Amino acid sequence: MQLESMYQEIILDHYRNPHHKGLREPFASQVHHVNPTCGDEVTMRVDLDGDVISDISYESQGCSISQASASVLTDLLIGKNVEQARAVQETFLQLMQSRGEGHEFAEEHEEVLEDAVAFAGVAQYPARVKCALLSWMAWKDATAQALAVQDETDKDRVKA
Amino acid sequence: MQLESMYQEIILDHYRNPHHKGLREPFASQVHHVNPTCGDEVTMRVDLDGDVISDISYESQGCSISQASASVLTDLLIGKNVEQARAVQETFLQLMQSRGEGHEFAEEHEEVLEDAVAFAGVAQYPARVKCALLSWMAWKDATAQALAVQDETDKDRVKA
Amino acid sequence: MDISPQFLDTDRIREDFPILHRTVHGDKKLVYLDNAATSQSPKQVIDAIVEYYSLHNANVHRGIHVLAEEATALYEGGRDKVAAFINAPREEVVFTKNSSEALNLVANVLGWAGEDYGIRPGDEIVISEMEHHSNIVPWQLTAERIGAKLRWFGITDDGRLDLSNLDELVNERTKVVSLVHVSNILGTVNPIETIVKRAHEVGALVVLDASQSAPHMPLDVTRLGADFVAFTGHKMLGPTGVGVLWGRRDLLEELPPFLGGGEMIQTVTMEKSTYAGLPHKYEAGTPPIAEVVALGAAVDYLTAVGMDNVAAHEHAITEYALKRLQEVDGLRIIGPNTAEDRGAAISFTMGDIHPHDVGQVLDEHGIAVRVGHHCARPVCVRFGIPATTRASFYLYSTPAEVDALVEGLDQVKRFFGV
Amino acid sequence: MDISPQFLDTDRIREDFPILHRTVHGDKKLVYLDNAATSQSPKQVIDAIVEYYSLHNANVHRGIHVLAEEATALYEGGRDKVAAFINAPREEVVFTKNSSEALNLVANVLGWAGEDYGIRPGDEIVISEMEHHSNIVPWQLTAERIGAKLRWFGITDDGRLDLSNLDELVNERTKVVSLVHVSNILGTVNPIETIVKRAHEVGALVVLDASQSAPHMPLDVTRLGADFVAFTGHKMLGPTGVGVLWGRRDLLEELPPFLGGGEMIQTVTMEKSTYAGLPHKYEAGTPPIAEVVALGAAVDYLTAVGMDNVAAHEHAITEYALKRLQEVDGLRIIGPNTAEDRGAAISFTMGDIHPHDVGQVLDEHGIAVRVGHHCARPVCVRFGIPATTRASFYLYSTPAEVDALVEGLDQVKRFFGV
Ligand SMILES: Cc1ncc(COP(=O)(O)O)c(C=O)c1O
Ligand SMILES: Cc1ncc(COP(=O)(O)O)c(C=O)c1O
Repeated sequence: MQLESMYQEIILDHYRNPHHKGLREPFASQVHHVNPTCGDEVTMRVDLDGDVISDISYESQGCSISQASASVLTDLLIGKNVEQARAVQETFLQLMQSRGEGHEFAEEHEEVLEDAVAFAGVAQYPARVKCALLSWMAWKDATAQALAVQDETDKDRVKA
Repeated sequence: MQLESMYQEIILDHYRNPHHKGLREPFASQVHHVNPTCGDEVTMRVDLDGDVISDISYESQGCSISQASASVLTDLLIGKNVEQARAVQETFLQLMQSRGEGHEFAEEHEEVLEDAVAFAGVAQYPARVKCALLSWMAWKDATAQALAVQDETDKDRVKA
Repeated sequence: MDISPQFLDTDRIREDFPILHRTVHGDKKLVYLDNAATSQSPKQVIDAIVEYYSLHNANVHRGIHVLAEEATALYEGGRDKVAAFINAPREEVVFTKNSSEALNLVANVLGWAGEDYGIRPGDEIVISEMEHHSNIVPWQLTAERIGAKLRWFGITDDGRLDLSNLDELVNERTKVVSLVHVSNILGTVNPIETIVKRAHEVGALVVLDASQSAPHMPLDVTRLGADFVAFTGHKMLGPTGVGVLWGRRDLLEELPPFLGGGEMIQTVTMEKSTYAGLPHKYEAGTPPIAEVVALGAAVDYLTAVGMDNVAAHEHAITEYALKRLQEVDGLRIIGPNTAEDRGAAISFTMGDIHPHDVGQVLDEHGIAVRVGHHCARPVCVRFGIPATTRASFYLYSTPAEVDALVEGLDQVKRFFGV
Repeated sequence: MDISPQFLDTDRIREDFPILHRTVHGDKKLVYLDNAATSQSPKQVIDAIVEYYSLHNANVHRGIHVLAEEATALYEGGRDKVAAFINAPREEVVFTKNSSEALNLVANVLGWAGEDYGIRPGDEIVISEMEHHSNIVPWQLTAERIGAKLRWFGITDDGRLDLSNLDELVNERTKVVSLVHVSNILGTVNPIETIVKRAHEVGALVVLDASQSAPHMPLDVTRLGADFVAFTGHKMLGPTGVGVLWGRRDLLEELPPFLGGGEMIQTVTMEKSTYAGLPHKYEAGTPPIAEVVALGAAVDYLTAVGMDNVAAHEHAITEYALKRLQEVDGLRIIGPNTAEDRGAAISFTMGDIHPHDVGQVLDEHGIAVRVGHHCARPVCVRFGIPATTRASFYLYSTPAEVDALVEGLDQVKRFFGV
């Protein structure tokens, strides 16, 4: 049955028991993203320690795919430096855009994607790709903002 | 050939040698009507002597059907009283709206329509019906205006 | 179950709809319950399109050759059919591209109008919380441009229009009340008479969004008493690309034009133009010719079945569906839970299972429902839910499809382990 | 006559067009020379419509069921095809109902826009005397509403744009220049590069009405340099009910929305809405889904033939037609009388015989031409004529059809005894 290819056990697990959920302090930036076609929403906070992502916390409302995707994201990105994390994000984006070739792509990039390989099946459902990407887009945005804040602070420090 | 049913000899004659053409004085009212779909135009003057239509003069630009129709109109209506003229106008309008039944209708109303029976064939061409009706609509409008002017003048006379 | 006499002969009707015979996800029979989003077209409508392009296609109104005459007769014939369908004179029937354009047209020309009808700074526009976005955003835009105030009716807990503050809400400052006739998300049929009465009492115009009523019940614009009525072809067995605005003749005559261009003019000079008579004044450019011809065929189809029969069929289906759905554990109807004054769109939530997940599992079983906020996000906010799952029925829907939906929902629960 | 190598294989092409095989007035072969009004559709386009409604019809973007996914993919696939056809990124391709709506859209949003692009009282809008009414009236309406000034290029005696006062006409007060690419009445191809250069020099935007160019020549919006380009589906083998507005991304992003409603929003609250990204921001309500799918099929057809080949074919036909027509006694070409920088629409007068009468007799012989002012009344005024007869050609037109036209004109003269 095709459904199982989208709703892998890993996804359902993350959906039922989401990791790192809830909004936490401290944080360098906070964003709110919405999926206009279905109304899914996520509020996401990112905290940095130098260029290391020290925390990602979130509140979200949405389907199993978007919930599980946020949970997997935190597992994958917390503790990585920004460059590594962006590489993961980029790979996940490619996975979501791979359409029919999701499973091959996921297999190839299993080392980078870890639990996120479970989303390979979602790539075949264009309407659900946006669900899976919602938190990843929010993370990208939040991280860019956090870096911008850091830049400002650094400049201030240099000036002072 | 169908064409001949539209372009009766009578129509072509009136087109080549239009009657009562040119703008004349005196006149009680003047109107300008346009056929927006094709750009045909007519300027028409009506003069009244009591309730008798003493003159109809016009300048016009348009196809053979609209030109001939104006010419036939003047032949038919000049000298009639307003009530009679309106009956002719009404009959001509019905002829134009008779679609497939133009010839039967024309035959029935030959006494009223006189030369205008020649337009029976035009009724089968919806796009040309407007051409045939242009001057008749202008006449109706001009006559209504001429009567209104007369009314005003009468009132003034009564008042004076 | 026993078949009530009010049901239509769906076996025969369904034969006319090619798409209802396709299968999805391999060999699953399609159970199409997304009719509030768009309806399917019978072969009579599809054939009308094919015939138009294969035999009669030409631009309308301006030509004297055979094709132009035929195309014009077909196009204006479509207008006659639609006019008869809503009991209006043909001059009052304006073709737009969809309901949304029709509603925007009214919102714009009322913004531009002179003394009598024009919306002025400080004037009030009244809508409701259950409007489709297409009847919210145009008024927000107009209100913002002009500095008018947008106000709205609330919704009661059982999904009805809250009329408790009618007399305060619709007052002497109100210029226009724009209201949905039947809600696409709640299914509610609104009490138009009451609204029209109050609005006209205070001299306000009434715009009716009939997108979800024109397809499903007899609609007599003359009796309704509203000033404008908007609906859309693709929800009434017709094609995409065509909508209808009906407006009272005196209003359409007095109000300024909307879009400018070919067809809508009387005379153009570089300095100034005058505008064509009704209905052409509001139809700029080449109209949706084939679409109007096809909409005419759709109207013929509906008329042949009989709009009373369509309404009765849908009422019966809705009654049955509401009963069956309320037997499903954890299911909550969003909207009236009886079939009285109710259309055939039924929204619901399923415990904690997100509508996306509900819809996905149903789809896997061939059941097409819509999930999300259905372009009526304020309703979801009002009920404190992110989205709903919506099943919506039409003249070809069957009780067996309701059963399939209920069975599908069981599968959903099983799948997510609830 | 001998067939020049640049002619297309019209025998093969015509097989694809069902309507070209019908007869009129009994057994007269249809000679369709009214392509500037609307073009005919090949069976590939008609089949795309049938297939859409018979197998895939659903509302787009918001659904997760199979039909919704298929319909969305088909609709957005149509956008990809159109984008490739004009060498634009897909986000810059907005679907409207026709060219007229596209032009009105631009005229309205520039009227509503803020600082950077907004038209203000006293600003100047420049069009030309050879515009179609659809590129005159929208600007008149905007100019009047705002108190801006409408100015225009004249036409030379041989039907070219009069550029002698370009630098005075397009000046620092000019906010926008909106110009027809190829005139639908004169056939003139305008020197866009020159206009764009001057307009951008003074900071004015350029809107191009490409209704008569997109169907007939390769159109690369990136190279053209204009800021907006409008065209319409029904003139390029596609269906009625769909038009295209291409716009520069930064402009479309910055300018306010046009129509409000479903599809064009990001989030709606009763108080305030935010708008969707491009291109959806400008597509309110259910889009012309089947029409876009069919337009995609039309674009595929044109691309398979090759737009260079279409242009070469039409150039050859135009050359031949101009030569043959000028042999007709009393015939006067209104517009350029050579095929250089010229499209395949040829207007003419025939001595004192009114175009209506010319057209009627031609129709009797199966020859469909257009007569009237062709929605470009100022051109007729400019040339002191009431109307013209216009023959317009397309990729399926043949030299034999030109010959039929010329023979038909002889019949016209005979009939009216000239
Ligand atoms: C040059 C030109 N501009 C605009 C239009 C308007 O196109 P539409 O009627 O499809 O809006 C036309 C065709 O009628 C045209 O030829
Ligand atoms: C109640 C209501 N109003 C307006 C609309 C908008 O119709 P369209 O998308 O055809 O413009 C819809 C359908 O989407 C609707 O259900």
